[in-house]
Amino acid sequence: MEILMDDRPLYAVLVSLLAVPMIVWSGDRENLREVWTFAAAIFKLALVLSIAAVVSKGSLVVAHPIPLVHGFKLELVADPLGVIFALLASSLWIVTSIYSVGYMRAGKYQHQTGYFAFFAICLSATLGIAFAGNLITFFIFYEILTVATYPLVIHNRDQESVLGGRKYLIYTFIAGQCFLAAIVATGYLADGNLSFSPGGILATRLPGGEYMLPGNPTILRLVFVLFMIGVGVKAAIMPLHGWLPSAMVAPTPVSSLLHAVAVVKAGAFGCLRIVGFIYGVGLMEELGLNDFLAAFAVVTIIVGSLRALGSQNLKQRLAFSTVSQLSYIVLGAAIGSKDALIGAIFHVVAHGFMKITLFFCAGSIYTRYHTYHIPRLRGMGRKMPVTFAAFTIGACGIAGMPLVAGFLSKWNLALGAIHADRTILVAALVLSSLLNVAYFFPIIRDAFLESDDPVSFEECWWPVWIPPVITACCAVILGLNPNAFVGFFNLAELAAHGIVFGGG
Amino acid sequence: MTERIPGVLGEGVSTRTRWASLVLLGLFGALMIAASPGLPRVGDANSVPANHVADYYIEKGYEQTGVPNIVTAVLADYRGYDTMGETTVIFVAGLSCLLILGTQRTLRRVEELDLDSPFGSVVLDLGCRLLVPFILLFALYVVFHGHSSPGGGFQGGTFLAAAAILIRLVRGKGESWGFSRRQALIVASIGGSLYVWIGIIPMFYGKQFLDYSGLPLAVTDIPHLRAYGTLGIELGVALTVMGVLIIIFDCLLGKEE
Amino acid sequence: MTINMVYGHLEYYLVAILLVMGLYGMIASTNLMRKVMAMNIMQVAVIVFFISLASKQGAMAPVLPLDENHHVKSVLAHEVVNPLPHALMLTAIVVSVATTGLALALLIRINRHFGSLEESVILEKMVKE
Amino acid sequence: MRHLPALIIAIPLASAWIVPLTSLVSAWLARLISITALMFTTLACYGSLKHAMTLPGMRWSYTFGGWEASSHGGIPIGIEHVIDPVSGALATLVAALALLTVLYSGPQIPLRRQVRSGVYHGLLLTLTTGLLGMTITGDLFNLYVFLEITALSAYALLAKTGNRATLASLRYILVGTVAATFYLIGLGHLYAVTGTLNMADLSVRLSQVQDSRLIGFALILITLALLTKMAVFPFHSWQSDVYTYAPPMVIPFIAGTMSKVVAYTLFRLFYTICFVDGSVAHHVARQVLDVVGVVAAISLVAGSVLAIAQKDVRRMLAYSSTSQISAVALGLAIGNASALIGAFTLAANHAFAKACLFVAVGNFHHRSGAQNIEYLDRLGIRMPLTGIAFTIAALSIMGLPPTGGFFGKWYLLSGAVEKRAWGYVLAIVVGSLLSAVYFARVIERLYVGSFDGTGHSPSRGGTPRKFSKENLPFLMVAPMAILVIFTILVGFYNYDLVSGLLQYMLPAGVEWKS
Repeated sequence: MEILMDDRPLYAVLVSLLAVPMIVWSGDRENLREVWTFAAAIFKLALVLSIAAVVSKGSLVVAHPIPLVHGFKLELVADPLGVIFALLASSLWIVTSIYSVGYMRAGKYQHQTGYFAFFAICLSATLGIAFAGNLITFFIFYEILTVATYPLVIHNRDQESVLGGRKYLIYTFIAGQCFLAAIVATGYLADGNLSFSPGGILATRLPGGEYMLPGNPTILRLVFVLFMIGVGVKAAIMPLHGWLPSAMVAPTPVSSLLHAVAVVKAGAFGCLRIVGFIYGVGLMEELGLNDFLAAFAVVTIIVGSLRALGSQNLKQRLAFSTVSQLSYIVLGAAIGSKDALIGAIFHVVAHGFMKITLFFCAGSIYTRYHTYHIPRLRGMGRKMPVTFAAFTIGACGIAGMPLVAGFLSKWNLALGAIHADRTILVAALVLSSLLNVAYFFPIIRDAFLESDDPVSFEECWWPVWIPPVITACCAVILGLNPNAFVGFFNLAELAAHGIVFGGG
Repeated sequence: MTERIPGVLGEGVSTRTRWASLVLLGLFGALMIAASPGLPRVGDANSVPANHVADYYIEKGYEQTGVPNIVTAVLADYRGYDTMGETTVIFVAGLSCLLILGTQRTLRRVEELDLDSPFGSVVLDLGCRLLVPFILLFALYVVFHGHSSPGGGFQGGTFLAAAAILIRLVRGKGESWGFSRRQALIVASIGGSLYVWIGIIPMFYGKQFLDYSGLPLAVTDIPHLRAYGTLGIELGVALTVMGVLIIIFDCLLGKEE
Repeated sequence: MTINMVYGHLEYYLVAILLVMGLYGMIASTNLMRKVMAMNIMQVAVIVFFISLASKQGAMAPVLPLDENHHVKSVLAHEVVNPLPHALMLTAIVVSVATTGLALALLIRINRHFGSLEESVILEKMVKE
Repeated sequence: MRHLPALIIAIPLASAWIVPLTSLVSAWLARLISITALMFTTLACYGSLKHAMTLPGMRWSYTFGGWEASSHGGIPIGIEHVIDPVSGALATLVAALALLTVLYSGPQIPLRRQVRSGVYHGLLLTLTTGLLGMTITGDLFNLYVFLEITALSAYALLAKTGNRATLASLRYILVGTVAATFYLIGLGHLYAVTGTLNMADLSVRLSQVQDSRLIGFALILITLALLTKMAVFPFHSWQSDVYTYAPPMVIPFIAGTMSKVVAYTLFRLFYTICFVDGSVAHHVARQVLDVVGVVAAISLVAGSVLAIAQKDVRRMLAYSSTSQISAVALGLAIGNASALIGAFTLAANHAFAKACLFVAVGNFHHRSGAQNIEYLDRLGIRMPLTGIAFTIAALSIMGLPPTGGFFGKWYLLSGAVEKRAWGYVLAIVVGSLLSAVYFARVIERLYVGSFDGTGHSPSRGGTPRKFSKENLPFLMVAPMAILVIFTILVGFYNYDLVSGLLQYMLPAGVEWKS
């Protein structure tokens, strides 16, 4: 794992920040404003792709650290795990920008300048989280993401969105403070070393195989609980997921990118970072934390799917489906074997593409018929065939059908569970797949089969229905060849190998 | 309207707060008395404070500052900077009264009570005419003789103010002996500026701030020069105190417009 | 508490009593003027404390006497009272004059507006505003 | 160059005496003199700080009247001013904020009321002199004199408008005098035991004193006095009325600096005077400091809780000041290197951010007369610059990452964890959470406006008087912009601030494990 000192990760993070003043300056000249967004998005993706090329050959791209606090620096390190998340976020940003231009103009929303400016800030914060080299950098971008997402959640400025925003702030601020307390405690326990290193920094493995613990185990467990509260709110682990369904009041592009890909994935990504790079899989085993985490993950998967089954609002249903899908990643981290980690990391990508497709479809339905109420979707499949086709592909992927990306991650998760002889988790995965089918397929059946009027093409404006098609195709391509485009699967293997074998 | 003022023991306040404050303050008093054995016995000549800095002032006071009254020496020379702060405190009190009650018109007894003799009544008139000159004379003595006898700027200033206030009490702001609030402010400012500039001038001659040996007076031996410096600031303090006390009295006495 | 222990510290007990009286007066009195008077008692307590620190048995005032040919007589330290607390207390007196003057100015203004210095009356009028 | 420490006090004091005089001639001249005087004072403070940093031991002592202890047998007979990194930096901060306040209050005083504006500028200059004196003096009684100058100027400035302000000011006088008396009695006890008032000499002689009860009593009294002046929770009641009813042009300066200077005095009392290793004073001081720590932790949370319950924005900010200054006091109480650095960072950040908040609230009040929170409807949109300034300052006090508040909180937390004081860690975390609550409530009101429960677009915020069309005079917006820029700088360049300046502020006993 030799190191390549290069400032590209820093530029990747800053590029969308530089676009913000341009977007605000160009203000109501919409087309000029959109140009800045796309330019930033494409430039950012190019940078991330160049970094990915280097990282997939097994080396790390490290930016020159900026001194931040006495003893800790702002380190941006592009390692395989970080690159995967960065690739996902920046590629989907382009697609979402196209979609949000169409959605915003079709729906004639106001404050569009503010919308695009805060969107760009969120993306740079997400990149910052992906490339964070140590806990303090991670926390800084984590909190910037929280603050920058708030204006997007309350975009409609009506009562409902403000209440949703308030709930969002309460959850995320509490999480932020617990996370900060945990980070400071870790800084003390690991005496001044906060940087992520594969295999964990807290415990040093003695030759005899057991661990020399820095503090007494109860403090380590307490700190882990604080970490999980800090990360769990964003990763929507069950008791802390309350804000996600009520944050659905945001316009759909926001829900699609942020609440399906960037913000919630930051939580899951954080969970992977803490389990893999701070505590280390072995120490988790030692302290019995992985069973504790796995229990929460399983409960979230099952109950999340049940709640999705119960809600009549399409966006609420998708929100709860996201809650349960995210816990796949948390489950993978909890199991800790190599295949489970590969499954979890790949699920970050797979779920990203599939869930964004579903949200895009929900958005285009809303733009056309101004409703999210599922019973009213009866017979719309014939009127909006393309949207519902993409919806079907997405739904199959989530349910874990082969030929779509979702299948691979579930397969590896199950394989990993068996390797770590926790076969009952496989039962949980199977049950959740059934539940996915239960809450998605009735929609598809009603949409296509219920009405018999002729198939007509009443889609709305092209930028609204093309992005779901693009993401659906990506999901299928990734299903067929996981190493398509930039070799997500290879990067996932590299990352998992690093975590399990301690950066060997 | 004369309203009944509640008794001395403050029945007005609820008994709970009274008892709570009594207990708390009793505890405070006990704590203070418990700490008092550590203090030096009153009147003990070789107590710690008497033998560290104070003995230096007493033995070398006159020799260094040329002022026989050691308290004035300490006040004006050794710790002259404190006294400058003090004068500022007095000046701030004067300014604040101007700010808070500045809008009132000053009391004009003569017009309201249309008395015949300028000083209200024959007894008051004669009394005033006799007393005021002597008060002023004694005040100047106290200011200038503060070196070798108890006295100094503050006490002298109060006497000067007392003379002006006596006039005001007897006849309000008389035309002939006018000392309006505006003039009082000017006098106070001049006094204060005198003090500060006596402190600043030595700095031009390479000495520290408030080091009177740097004053450009045609006096050679240092203690004598410092004595003049002390005299200068005593005068400044007297003017300030006089001006401020007159302002305060004038504001307190003034009537709503 | 042996007798000579107490004998030398009577002044400090006086200070403690004055301080407690001043504080109690400020807390328990309902008339604002009475509070300001209590504040003065408290300030006097500090002055008594410092002056009792400065006193020396049988010492004379800190003004050096003139000998027969009008020259200032040099004098030993224990013959003269400690001048430093006296100088400090001049400042404390000046400060208490200033604060009392300011407090009186405020009282006058309150009395003019609310018509009384009783806290109960003032509170009623404030609520009505 | 040699006389800079004296100029720091001489310039504002000399101009304070002249300004009321010139205002009889022309108020405009009075304002010009005070602005130039404060400009020179700021330069003098900065120059003396820079020079002090180059001296060995970073301590520049300047004795008045030529009575140096060195040339008089080592006995401290004169009064000494000491410039070290902390006092120099704090003096520069005070002078700079004073300059901004004079500029900010310019358009708010009608020039036709000559004497009144002259007196106002005079009092502002004496207030600055008092604060500067308190910061750099090296003599305990001299500190009392400057404490009184500051207090008296503050009483007068706060009582200017309206009769409720008068009542608040009277209450402030009573509480302030109690605090000053406690300080004097405590000082008297220390003088009785050591015989000197000079801080450096006092710390040497105090370490030989064996009477722990007397030292304990003296320290408790002085600490009570300082905590009351800082308005920490049990002694904070005077502050909320004063900040609410006082004239809006003065409050940013008083809120921004007074409690910080008193906190610095607390720091000096414990760390430079009492903490001489192995002495009885050190042991007693450590115990008193632990009690102060507990009180500060409680006040940190209580201040925020009280702030949440307020309707009036300025009263809310007053309680927020209580909670923030007790965070600084907590940093001092914890005592290890990172907690102290955290306390200094939080103090600097709070000085700029709180001053900026009060200036912003003053601007909102100037145009719309809004005082209660529900009248602030959508003001952030109608007055964008003030809205942004308010939001950034609020985020900085909340302690969100890129701001100075976060780094201060980070150092404070790591100090508390280092000392394994889990109670303090909990207090800091809960305190900053609550501060997020009351600030988010106002920010949301600023940008989204209120609802009358019917869920449709926000109702027209009924402001006491019509929203004045002409926008703010330049002189009211510029100081706010400068304050916001400084708040951001404290955040972004925090590392340089720490390694360049704060690091040298650590007292002798506390080592920085770099």
